[in-house]
Amino acid sequence: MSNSKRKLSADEAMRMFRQMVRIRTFENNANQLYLSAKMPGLTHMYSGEEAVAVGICEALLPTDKITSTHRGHGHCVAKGADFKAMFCELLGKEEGYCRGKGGSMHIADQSNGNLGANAIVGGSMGIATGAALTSKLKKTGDVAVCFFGDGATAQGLMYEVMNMAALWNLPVIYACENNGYSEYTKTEEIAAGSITARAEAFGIESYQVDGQDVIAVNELSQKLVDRARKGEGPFFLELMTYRYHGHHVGDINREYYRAKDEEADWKENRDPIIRMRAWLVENGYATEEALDELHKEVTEDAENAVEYALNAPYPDVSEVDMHVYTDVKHVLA
Amino acid sequence: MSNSKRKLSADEAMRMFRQMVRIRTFENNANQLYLSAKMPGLTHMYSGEEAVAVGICEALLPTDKITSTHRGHGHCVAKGADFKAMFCELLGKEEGYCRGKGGSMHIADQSNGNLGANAIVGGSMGIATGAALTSKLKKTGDVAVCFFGDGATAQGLMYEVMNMAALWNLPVIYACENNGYSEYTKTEEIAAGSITARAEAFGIESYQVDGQDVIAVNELSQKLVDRARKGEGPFFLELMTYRYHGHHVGDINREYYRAKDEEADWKENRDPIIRMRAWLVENGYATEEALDELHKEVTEDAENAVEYALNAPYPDVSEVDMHVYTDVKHVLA
Amino acid sequence: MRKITLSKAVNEALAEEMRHDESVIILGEDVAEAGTPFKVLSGLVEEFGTDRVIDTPISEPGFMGIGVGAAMTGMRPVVDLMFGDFIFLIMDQLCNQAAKTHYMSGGKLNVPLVLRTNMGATRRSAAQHSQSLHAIVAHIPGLKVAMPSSAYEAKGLLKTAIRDDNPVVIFEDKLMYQDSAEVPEEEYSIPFGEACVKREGTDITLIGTSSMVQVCEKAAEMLQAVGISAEVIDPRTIVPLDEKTLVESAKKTGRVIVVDEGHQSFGVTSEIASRINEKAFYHLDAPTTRMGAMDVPIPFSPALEDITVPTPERVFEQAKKLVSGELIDAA
Amino acid sequence: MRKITLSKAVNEALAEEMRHDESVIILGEDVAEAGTPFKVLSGLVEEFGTDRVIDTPISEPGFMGIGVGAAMTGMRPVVDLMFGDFIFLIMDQLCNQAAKTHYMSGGKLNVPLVLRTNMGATRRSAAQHSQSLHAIVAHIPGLKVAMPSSAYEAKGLLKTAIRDDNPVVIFEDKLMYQDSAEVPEEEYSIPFGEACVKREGTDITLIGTSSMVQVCEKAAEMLQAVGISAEVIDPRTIVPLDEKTLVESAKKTGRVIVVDEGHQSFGVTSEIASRINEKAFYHLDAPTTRMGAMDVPIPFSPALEDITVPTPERVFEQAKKLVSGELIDAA
Ligand SMILES: Cc1ncc(C[n+]2csc(CCOP(=O)(O)OP(=O)(O)O)c2C)c(N)n1
Ligand SMILES: Cc1ncc(C[n+]2csc(CCOP(=O)(O)OP(=O)(O)O)c2C)c(N)n1
Ligand SMILES: [Mg+2]
Ligand SMILES: [Mg+2]
Repeated sequence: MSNSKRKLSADEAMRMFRQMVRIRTFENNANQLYLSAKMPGLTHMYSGEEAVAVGICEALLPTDKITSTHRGHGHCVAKGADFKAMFCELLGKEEGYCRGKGGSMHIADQSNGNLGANAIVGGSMGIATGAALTSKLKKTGDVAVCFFGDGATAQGLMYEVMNMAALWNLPVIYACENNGYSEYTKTEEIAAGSITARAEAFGIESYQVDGQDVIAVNELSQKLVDRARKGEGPFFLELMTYRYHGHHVGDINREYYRAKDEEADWKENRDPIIRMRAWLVENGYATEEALDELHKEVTEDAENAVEYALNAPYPDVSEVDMHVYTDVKHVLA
Repeated sequence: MSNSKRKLSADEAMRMFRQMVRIRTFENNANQLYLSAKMPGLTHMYSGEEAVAVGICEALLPTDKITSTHRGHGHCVAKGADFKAMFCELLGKEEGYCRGKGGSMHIADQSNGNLGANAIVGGSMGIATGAALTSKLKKTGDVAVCFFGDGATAQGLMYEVMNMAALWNLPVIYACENNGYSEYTKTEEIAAGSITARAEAFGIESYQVDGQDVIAVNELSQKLVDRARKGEGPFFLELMTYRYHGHHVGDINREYYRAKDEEADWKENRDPIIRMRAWLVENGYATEEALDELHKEVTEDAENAVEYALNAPYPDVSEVDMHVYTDVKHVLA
Repeated sequence: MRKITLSKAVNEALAEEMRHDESVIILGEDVAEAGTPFKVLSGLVEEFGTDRVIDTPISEPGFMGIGVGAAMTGMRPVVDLMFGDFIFLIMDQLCNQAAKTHYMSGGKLNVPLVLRTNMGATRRSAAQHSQSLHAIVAHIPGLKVAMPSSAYEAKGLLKTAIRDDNPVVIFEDKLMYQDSAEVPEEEYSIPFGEACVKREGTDITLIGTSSMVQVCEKAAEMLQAVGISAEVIDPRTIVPLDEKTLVESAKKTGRVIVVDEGHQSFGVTSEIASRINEKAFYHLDAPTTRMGAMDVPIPFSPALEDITVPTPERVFEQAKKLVSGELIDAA
Repeated sequence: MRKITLSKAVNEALAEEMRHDESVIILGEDVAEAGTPFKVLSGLVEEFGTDRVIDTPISEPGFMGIGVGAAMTGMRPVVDLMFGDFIFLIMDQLCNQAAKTHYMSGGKLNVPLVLRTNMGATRRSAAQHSQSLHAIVAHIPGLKVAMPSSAYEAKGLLKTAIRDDNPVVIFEDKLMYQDSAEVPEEEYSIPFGEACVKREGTDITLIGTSSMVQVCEKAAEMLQAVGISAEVIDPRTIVPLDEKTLVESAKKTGRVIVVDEGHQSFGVTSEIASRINEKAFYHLDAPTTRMGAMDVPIPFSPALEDITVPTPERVFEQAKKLVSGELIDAA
């Protein structure tokens, strides 16, 4: 665990820990919903990558913006979302963040500045950069963070928007979650050269960070977010991390592309939650008992939310042609 | 003028000079056709950039492939095209390289490996890379050169295909003609960081070259073409050059974006033809008289071709629905 | 009333809306000092500065994406796409992102963005700079699509587009930038989804979009000379489409030709013809005829290009045939 | 005859053509070891190696462009686009480059490329993974568009596509990959532009594309039960379109419903309905009815998604109304 130069307050430290636990717990429940055939469609688990979303989002204000990905539950929770509205969305229920219309891959929570998950790999890179343009033009002081995977670095859009962000000094942080794989392919097979060098070539200050060390991620993020707010952006982060599950919940037999040993190594030796838990206890932030209690609380929260969502109503069929346009109630009426 | 380490043969040297003169002469005639309202539409002059196309294409075999741009007459001539078929194409005549259907922005000459100009900035980057893939898979030994402007480096497609070219070691050379402007905008306003660093970040060996020095361009091209043929590609070249005319033939009052002094400086002090002419004479390759004679010959060639094209017939109207598909003679019949 | 060019009308609409609302910005290639290659935006950067009239690199997907993000967070970007043909480069940002955001978010996020671009052949610009691609955009729910037929419509529709909270695509005919029309000095806007009956008639209805309205009007005059009374209608927006006005006219005249500069097959004329056939079938004396651009890439050669798009003469001929019942045999 | 799944049929077509012609290669994301997320390509990389079954980065415009260049220089690439919705990312390479190259070069350059992709909703994949975007591709001259309705067509049409010297886009319904049908062991291919009359009938014609053929067949059975004889036709390719077969059937039955899973407006149903109205107008007893997907982005919620696409029940209801003349009042 990185030795923070700035002493973390107990509040800050515990909040980060809790948020990581919340993400893991959310995902375990979502996976369970899939396995028990209670969830429509497929979904992509963020488990293992919690320190990335939490380390960054804890450096942001609720008014700061993020854009998220197909693997977006972690970003959504980390940016302040509520379990009930999230589970409702995953189950296609009316009380979901998007009234069930978006689902896992489009979950958005604009009240907390989450402009939405995106099912087009790399599809939100322009959106995040545009949010940063708004900040600059309206002088709101908002910072925008664009989350995306290593696979998304193959999308040309990234280079187009990084170029403009650099030319215009936009307050945007590109956060590349390098979990070593895009679907069933290793990163080295799809990414030539160096990912951070690509951003640097556009004159963007870039960093590679241990994405399993929430304190390291948070400390760097705090610095860069502050600087971006002052107009010193953009920045680029490559966060080295790992996804514990398959590409999606249905990707169960995956030895043909990823060794079990490798998975075990990451889970046992680098888990961001285990590491932080040890650190919290060592540094006197919390007792083992308090942390167990926290775990229990979060577990209950999640279970209640799942229960709630399972019983919640679907949107009425009349909703099908609503929200196509802002100014037409039922477009097919 | 760079001091070639390898001694150029008189043939090689004179051929390069002649090809540059041919391009300049072609463009002067094309411009004249526009000014006298004899040419349909607009066209983009290559004048000033001759050393780039010639230096590179003289390092290629006729079977090697190139892709060209909206500013494509220079590439077309340099790759071996004939004046008559070119002027016919510019005038929309049946005997044009594309039967008049393509025009200046789509002129192609597949018999000499020119896969065509392209009116989408950056649009041919995939095509050139694909031609290199064919070479690799069919083991033809062909090299593909992709010509494009500094402005085209803003297109995401470039980064996508460079990544694949690097991963797959394709025999492709990306030749960026940096003429300081894209349309009415200076390069520094649209390109952050360093252009060659962008290619290097993908692990592609990159060079910046004086694009007004045909011998320097040719020498480096010879080396890289040889290496690409052996499977050591891809490579990236940034060729520093200048366009003498406006963005297109109709862009005449351009002082609002480009100073007359700057234009004069490039024309007077760095002209690739003037420089090579002096070098040829100095190094005993040719006398002034022989070079004057060459100029005269080329001028006559061009004038004859223009005359021929002006009198040549348009395609018959029945051609309008031909060549939509390879296997349907008249698609609207 | 004063007459101004379509180019000037667009310029005025932008200037007025930019004065009216600070959130309105322009994003695109060479939009600032150069005022675009068509000079449509001349003078705007001088009044509004480079913070609001923003020159971009040649990164259509990129600046369209930035426009979407800016729109989602409080700006009202007018994205300038130099040629309509480049819409193919931004389809993902336009159709997968902008068009669907409001719906996918259950109504929580808006994308008040205008994409200004152009269409139209016969400019000797060849296959990649001459297309009229409005049909493919109109197919995607969530987008509105406007097609001004004169300076008057260009100004009024653009103002409505900018104030609309949804993504709107507006196609200007690049050959019409220098065409003049009467445009009031005082402020006005044109609501979406209201067709304009340009000329009343009783024997046949000619429906035209964009510059094809002029083609229909010319054909109507030629028809008048031979004693045929043609009604000419400009839908002005194809999404939303003022089906009512079109269907009523069809019911009245019993014969319809739909003229549009996009490729005919799978194009706008098919949609309009289908709606008319569905809603006015038992009132029609002849099949609704479609006249679009030929289903060929636009050729460069002037000898070929001009015959690819509908002309007044051809509309006139077709109308005569329809009215005289000549086409009955063909069917 | 043996029955195989559509997935297997596609796999066989590719394997046969790859054995037959060394120039045939596959390019796309996770096409090699993974055999695509739908596992359609399983086993091909084992037989043909990674030189011919090529995994690409997530760079749709890039590998599509590479496909075009490879096709222009002697390969016959089959580009695999994981979801039809991603077609928006490659529109420039597909529509500005591949579609126009042969024409713009005056017939000198060919692009023998196949784009294999998919379509189809009701998979709970939400708005960006559920679209059926064949109409926008069909609008662009220079492209051919095939829409297999079963394993039999999937194999036969794909083989024809691979041997075609033009760019062909083939849309497979992702919900049909596990559907089985009779497929001969011996080699065969299905020519483009030949519709297939799946079922003969006299009272009404149901034209369906892709999975909507099954919907039409089910509706036809329900209609038979109430004494209505429905003809079911599958155009198989929408470009080229076998207008003749469709028009003849329309003339025979006098009533037509066109069913397609793309959005209804500005979609495939409009084109087919227009052609029928134009060519069979005086034989029709009722307006040709279009049934496409609702003009809304595809919602995630199962409660909403299922009602966005045509169903046998709804086709049945509509057919009954048409045959009984109930719709006359509406018009
Ligand atoms: C444009 C596009 N291409 C392909 C896909 C299919 N797809 C979904 S996720 C994914 C892999 C993404 O990898 P990465 O960006 O590394 O994110 P990770 O899943 O590892 O978090 C792919 C190929 C897609 N959704 N969008
Ligand atoms: C995709 C696309 N965007 C915009 C244009 C309009 N356009 C034509 S040439 C050009 C400038 C190109 O600059 P550069 O690549 O530097 O080439 P140069 O003209 O300087 O040779 C632009 C913007 C286009 N043709 N294609
Ligand atoms: Mg990844
Ligand atoms: Mg340039």
